[in-house]
Amino acid sequence: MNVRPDFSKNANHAETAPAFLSVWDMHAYYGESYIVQGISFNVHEGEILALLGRNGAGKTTTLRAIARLDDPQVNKGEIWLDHKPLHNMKSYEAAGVGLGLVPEDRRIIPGLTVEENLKLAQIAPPIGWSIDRLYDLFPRLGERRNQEGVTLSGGEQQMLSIARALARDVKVLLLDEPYEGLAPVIVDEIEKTLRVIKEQGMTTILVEQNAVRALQLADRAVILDTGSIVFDGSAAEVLENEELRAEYLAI
Amino acid sequence: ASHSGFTNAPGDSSVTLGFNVPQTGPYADEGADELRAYELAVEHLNGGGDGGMMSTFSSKVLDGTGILGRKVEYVTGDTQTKSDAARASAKSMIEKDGAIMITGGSSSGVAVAVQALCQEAGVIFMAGLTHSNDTTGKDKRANGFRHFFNSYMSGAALAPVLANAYGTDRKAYHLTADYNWGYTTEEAVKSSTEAMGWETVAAVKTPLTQTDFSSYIAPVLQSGADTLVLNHYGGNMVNSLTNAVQFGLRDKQVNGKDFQIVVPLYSRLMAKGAGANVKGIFGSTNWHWSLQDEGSKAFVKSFGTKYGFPPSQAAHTCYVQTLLYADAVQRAGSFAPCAVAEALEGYEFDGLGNGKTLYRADDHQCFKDVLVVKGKENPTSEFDLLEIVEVTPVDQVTYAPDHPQFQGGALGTCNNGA
Amino acid sequence: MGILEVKDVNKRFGGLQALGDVNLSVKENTCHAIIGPNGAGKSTLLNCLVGKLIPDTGSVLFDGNSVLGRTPFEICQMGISRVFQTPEIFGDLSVMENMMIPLFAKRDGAFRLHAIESVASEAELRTDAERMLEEVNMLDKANMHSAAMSRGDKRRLEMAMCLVQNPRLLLLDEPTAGMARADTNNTIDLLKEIKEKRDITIAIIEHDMHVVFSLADRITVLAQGTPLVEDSPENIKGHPKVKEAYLGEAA
Amino acid sequence: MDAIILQILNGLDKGSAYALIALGLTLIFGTLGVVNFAHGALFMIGAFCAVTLSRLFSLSHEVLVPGETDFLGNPKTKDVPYIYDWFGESTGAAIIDWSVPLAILFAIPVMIAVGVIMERGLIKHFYKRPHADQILVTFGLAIVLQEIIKYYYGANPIPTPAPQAFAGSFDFGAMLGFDPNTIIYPYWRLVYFAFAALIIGAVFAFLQFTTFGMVVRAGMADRETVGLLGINIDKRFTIMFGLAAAVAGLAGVMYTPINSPNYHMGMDFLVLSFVVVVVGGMGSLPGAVLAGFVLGILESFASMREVIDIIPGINQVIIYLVAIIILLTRPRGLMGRKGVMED
Amino acid sequence: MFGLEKKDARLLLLVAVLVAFAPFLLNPFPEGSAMAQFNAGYPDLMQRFVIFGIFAIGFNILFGLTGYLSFGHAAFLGVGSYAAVWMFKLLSMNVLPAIILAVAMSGLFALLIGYISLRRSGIYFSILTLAFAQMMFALAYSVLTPITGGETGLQLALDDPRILGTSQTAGGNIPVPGLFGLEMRDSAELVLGSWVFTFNVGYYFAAIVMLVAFYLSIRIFRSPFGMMLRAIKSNQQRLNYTGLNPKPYTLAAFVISGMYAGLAGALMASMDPLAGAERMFWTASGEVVLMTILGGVGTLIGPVLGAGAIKYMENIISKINSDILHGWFAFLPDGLEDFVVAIIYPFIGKGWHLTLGLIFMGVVIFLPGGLVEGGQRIAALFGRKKASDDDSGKSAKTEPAE
Ligand SMILES: Nc1ncnc2c1ncn2[C@@H]1O[C@H](COP(=O)(O)OP(=O)(O)OP(=O)(O)O)[C@@H](O)[C@H]1O
Ligand SMILES: Nc1ncnc2c1ncn2[C@@H]1O[C@H](COP(=O)(O)OP(=O)(O)OP(=O)(O)O)[C@@H](O)[C@H]1O
Ligand SMILES: [Mg+2]
Ligand SMILES: [Mg+2]
Repeated sequence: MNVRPDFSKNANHAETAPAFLSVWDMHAYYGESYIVQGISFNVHEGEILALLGRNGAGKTTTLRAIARLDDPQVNKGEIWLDHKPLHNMKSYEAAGVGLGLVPEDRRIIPGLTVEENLKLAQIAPPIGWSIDRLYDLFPRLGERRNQEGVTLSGGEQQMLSIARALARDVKVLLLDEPYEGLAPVIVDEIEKTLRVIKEQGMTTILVEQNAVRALQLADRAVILDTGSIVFDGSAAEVLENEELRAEYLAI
Repeated sequence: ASHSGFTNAPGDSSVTLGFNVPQTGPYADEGADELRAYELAVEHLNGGGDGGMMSTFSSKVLDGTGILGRKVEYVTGDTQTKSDAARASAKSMIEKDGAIMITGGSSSGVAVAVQALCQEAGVIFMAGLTHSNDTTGKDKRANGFRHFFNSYMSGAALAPVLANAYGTDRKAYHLTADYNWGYTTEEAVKSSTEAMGWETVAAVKTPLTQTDFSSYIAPVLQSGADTLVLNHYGGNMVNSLTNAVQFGLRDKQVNGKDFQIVVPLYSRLMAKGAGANVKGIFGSTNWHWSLQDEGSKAFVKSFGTKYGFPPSQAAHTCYVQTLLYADAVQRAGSFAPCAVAEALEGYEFDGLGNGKTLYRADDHQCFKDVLVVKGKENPTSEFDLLEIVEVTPVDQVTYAPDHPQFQGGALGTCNNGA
Repeated sequence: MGILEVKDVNKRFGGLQALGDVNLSVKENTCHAIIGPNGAGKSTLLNCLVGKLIPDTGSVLFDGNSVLGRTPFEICQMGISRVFQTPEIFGDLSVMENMMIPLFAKRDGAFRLHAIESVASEAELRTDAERMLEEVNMLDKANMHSAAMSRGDKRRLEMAMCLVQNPRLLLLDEPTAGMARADTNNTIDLLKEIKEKRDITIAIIEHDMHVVFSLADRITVLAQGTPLVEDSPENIKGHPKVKEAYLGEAA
Repeated sequence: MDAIILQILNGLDKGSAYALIALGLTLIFGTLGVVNFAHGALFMIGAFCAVTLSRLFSLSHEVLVPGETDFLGNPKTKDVPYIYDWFGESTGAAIIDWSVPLAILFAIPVMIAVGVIMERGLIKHFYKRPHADQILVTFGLAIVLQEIIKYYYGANPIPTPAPQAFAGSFDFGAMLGFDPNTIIYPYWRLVYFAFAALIIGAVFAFLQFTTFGMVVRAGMADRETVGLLGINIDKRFTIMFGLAAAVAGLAGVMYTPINSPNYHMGMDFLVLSFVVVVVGGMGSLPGAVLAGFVLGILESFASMREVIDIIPGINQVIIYLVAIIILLTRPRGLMGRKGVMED
Repeated sequence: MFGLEKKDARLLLLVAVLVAFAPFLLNPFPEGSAMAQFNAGYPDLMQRFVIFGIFAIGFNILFGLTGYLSFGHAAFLGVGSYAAVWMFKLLSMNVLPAIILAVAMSGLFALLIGYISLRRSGIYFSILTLAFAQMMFALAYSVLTPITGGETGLQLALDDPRILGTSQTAGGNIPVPGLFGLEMRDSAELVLGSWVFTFNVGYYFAAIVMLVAFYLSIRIFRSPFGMMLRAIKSNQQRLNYTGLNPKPYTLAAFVISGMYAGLAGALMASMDPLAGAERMFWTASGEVVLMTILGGVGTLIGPVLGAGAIKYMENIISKINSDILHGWFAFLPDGLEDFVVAIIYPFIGKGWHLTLGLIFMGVVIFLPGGLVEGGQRIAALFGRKKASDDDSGKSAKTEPAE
């Protein structure tokens, strides 16, 4: 039954292109605390969506819910990726159909070297970029390949985390604050890379506190506030809309 | 209970005995057999079954109407073969269930601990299986009585038989469990074999918790010893004997003699655990079901009929202790511990399987014949593992109350409790 | 003579020269920023200051006293507090309790056996804690289980824990990474205010140039373990080498 | 000199037993991070696989023995194993004789099944729970398993000898030019040593030459992230548990001729195997094996009469004493990895 | 009250009331009835409840607060017992000097062992403590027999010096421990209909000590010290960089809990003057770990409940034999009676371990917070008001670290 339901009748936004990733009325909890309170949005193939909001708005929670991690629990709602029902899957199955998450705290695996961290990503199919290609993208990682991953500097860890996601053949990349802790030059570099992979058809959700930067890169934006969507529209719109920016993004 | 001058005076219709045996832990099977014997004894005292040894017992005051006309009831508890747990369960029998006598146990540590407790609480303790000299030596108590034999008696009974079988010119190597019972057994066997002319090459202590004895067994041959004495009991003995046989010690020749192994204290359950390794190995035991005296035959018969297999020595001693207690109460005409103790002290009886027996007043130890046994070469059933080599007469194993191996401690005075 | 004097500090990790002949002098009551590419050795330098790492050679003087050979808690008792790159808080404790602990450390020293007194009766410390929480806008979260907070909040809590001790030298390792813009601005204001009101010296590591240029009185640029330049913010902004190696388009 | 060689031999053998038990434990405890107090029970179940098999082989029917009576005076019967009827008496007897080695084949599937059921049914839910909860549940399980075995097999040890072919001992001393009978060693212990080496080698090879070990280690450090990388870690944990159970079980099977198995043999070994694993260092298989041998050899030396005479009681405490010294001089045991079970 | 917050004061009061009326509460079934088997209101078991309660409370100060899992705590219990018995042998049968020496000695041992063991954390710490305790057990059982009595335990004898007392009573018996003439084993009985309630001096003495110990533990939990301990469990690194030295805090916790264990040991010896080496065996250390977890780690009252549960099983369930079972089900038709007995039999008497194992498993699986959580759930069933009233578990649950 791998067919995406037609949410368009009830959808709170009118898009013409078919959605690639679709989140429908998702409610997510951490134990008793009700964090994401029924959100719906679509992401189209090859699009970069900026997911914005204040600290504690529920951005990370949303990404984790989409990636099907054990926490938070999604008690209600549907998530569809390319006609496959993610909401019935476990995280490894979701990863198997092409979902990749770069978690906010990087999650470099202790006890493993840089290279092992990357190799680990290539054990289960589908396999993406080759490790050499990743080292070309982040030369610092190549230099440190035999160092234990967790002893990398903060920025290097962030690079490794992104590289690890790209080492798999992801269709949708969920980036939780990928620029955090990175030197401005590297941020430029990563932004370029995101553009390149977007050209190649990658779909991306980008969570970022540096809203302006994110919006400049993104096609569309969704703004979260205390677990609900308060804006869903084009990125340019947010950049232009002073009020919106002031109220929800304080910029 | 009412104030009748002693702890837990029984009511008019029934009297409660406390059977405190290991139900869990390594000696659980032995405990289970003890419990079977107790249940049988209670049945017989209350007039059930075929009466077992009551008909062969030299004293005839027991008539199957319970004790002093009161129906015998019992409570059971688990000693876990730990002195703390044993005391806890004995205490609960005394405090909660109103038991007037506590009996059972299958190690000396437990026996000594519970005996002291009974002394304090003012009830009688009829020890179960306890073989250490200390129980009626330095740790003796006026309220405690032991029917089972002891380390000294094992040594005294074994030595002549060993000398006979293996000669008087032997070099012995002792492996000894590193705790009280091991010490007394080593000392007893050592002194009696040395008296026969044997030489003791070495005596090595092994930890209680040891399971693999290879590093203790391996050097034995090098030491020039031609006999190995395993002062081990229970699991220790099963393992050390198995290991010794594995090392092929029994196929060796040292000093021109066949190498031999001796196990001072045998029990059928242990022999079963060691399997074929016990074949031909000497040891001593308190009682064996193949004894042909009337008492033993009667007991084996009623036990075997009820449970389908012959009783162990632990079962025997526990059964006998129960009858002896009941008999003493009956004779004393009172349940008061001091009266019972008095009736038991210096009491001579017969017909309970070990021939003529004396409950010596000085230390509350029974003096009777001791069996020297040997692992049977061709067992015909899983119970038929030991054969009796000699019944050592009581005179040969009797010692003075102040014998050096029993020194220290005092019996004290009997305690009636509240 | 600055309050903090780092002289010829070297630190190697196996084959890697993480710090090479670092010299640094921080003047009292100033804010000194340390910037540089990822993996330049910034965090390593801070680690050497607080006793987490021991430099291979060189000396570190705080207020004329060497910190080398002292344990972290002794160094803290000397008046150096540190905010880590990844939030380090007492996750099992409530926010309020997280605040109380540094206050006890400040008042009673490294160890005192208060086994019978009650935390609840320490009214004075409580007020201090509340005041500080108020300053970082977290008073409403005082009774929250701190592990359950979003990451931005954890950062602010950690900073509050350091500030409440009234340290003489405050070491901040990317304090605003992952913080919402609004809170970043608040943090800048807070740090400015504290700098004015109190007798405090701040050393800050940051990749967010907005923060750096708003706060810093002096900036050291570290690259591959050695100081590249040290200068005023204005001059750094224009420095070609820095621009190339680190700032990129952001400048 | 010969005494020293002898004790080294003894130590190697003891050590191989410790190493083998610790190996299974370290797969679960050092690698999966589960404090498995039921590991001893797995060892014990392995041993009882051997007992069960030899009992199965010896299943028999009664035949009257004419002219004899049993202890109660009833007609005597004799048990004849069915296996004699099927294969003839000599083949049948040989099969019974070889029941311990044959039990290896029997134990492998049984132990894997036990391990998998245990993991799927119980342990699975405890990976994320505090170690305290793991201790309580696995301890509870160990007691239950023990009691079940006790219920069916009794508390007494059950002799389970090695095949006749391995009875007796081998004279090493004669081979090395010492006097005969100075250095002897039982054949079965040599077999045990070789078997341990084989199993240890096989497990190492499996974990070293495949990515399996790395994935499991990663999964233990951070399950969530490993899941994000598309790896079904649950499945691998289950396999690991099955493997560990099989290793424990085989150690038990082979151990039966050395010491007659009883229901609490697992508990007796449990503490020791924890000590071995921790002294070896958490998360390190080579560490566990090395520690097994080190402790085995030192224990053997400490049990020498000459040593006990100098320091009475040293044989009682040597293992713990060495453990303390090693843990104090090497923070993570012999070869432990950082961060594994350190908090 | 007593410087406690209201809910803690209420908890303490509740415990005090329960303890004071334990002889009634634990003897709910009339003497001679079938259910009387389940009565636990006899002195020895009641004493054990409170004594092991003390042991577990102390253990929880270390484990519940700091997370350091000592697997050798029984060693301190053993040291306390030995010290107390030696005091009885040498000085007098008064329990106070015995308790004082026991607490001091166990504190000393804890200081030494803790100082060394605390150089490591996590499992390495656990194994260090285990190793020390096992060494102490092994030596006490064997080579130290002259000091410890070895296998049979250290006992009083008729020829002990007892400088401040008598070696023997007038009747030629060993005197019994007491408190200024009040003998620990003295009991008064109250017969109400077919109920018999026993009030034992030793029990009330131990109970008072336990209440004091419990009170102190509440104070420690709520104190800055307790908070530091929880901080240690949560994040030692941060504590270090906050200017606090975790070492002395953990060591203090270790010593305090060691002294609690010593106190428990001394009380055991006071109720029953014998000290056995098995008290130090690893299974004894494991038992207190299990008690604490079973009741609820880090909760105030949990460890006491856990201790009670395990001791109850050990002393009551183990004593039920098939005879008693048949007695209970005698009303059933014969076949059915045998059937029911056959079903239950494996779980009682010698099968009590099986029941214990199943309870361990059941509790962790269904009540992750231990028995305290069970209590909370029951309380919740009785509605909000009741739940907040009887919040023994709640108060403990929300505050401490887990
Ligand atoms: N494990 C948890 N348990 C309970 N509540 C949690 C947990 N993790 C997060 N929360 C709560 O969920 C809410 C949303 O958190 P989330 O991490 O999704 O925010 P965010 O938008 O990513 O914020 P930030 O920008 O600070 O990362 C916060 O209020 C937080 O307190
Ligand atoms: N324990 C260690 N072992 C080996 N190398 C290490 C260790 N700690 C740090 N390094 C290396 O030292 C270099 C400096 O690291 P450091 O964390 O100081 O960088 P940083 O300047 O703080 O970078 P960032 O801005 O990315 O946080 C890095 O290349 C890092 O990989
Ligand atoms: Mg977030
Ligand atoms: Mg850094």
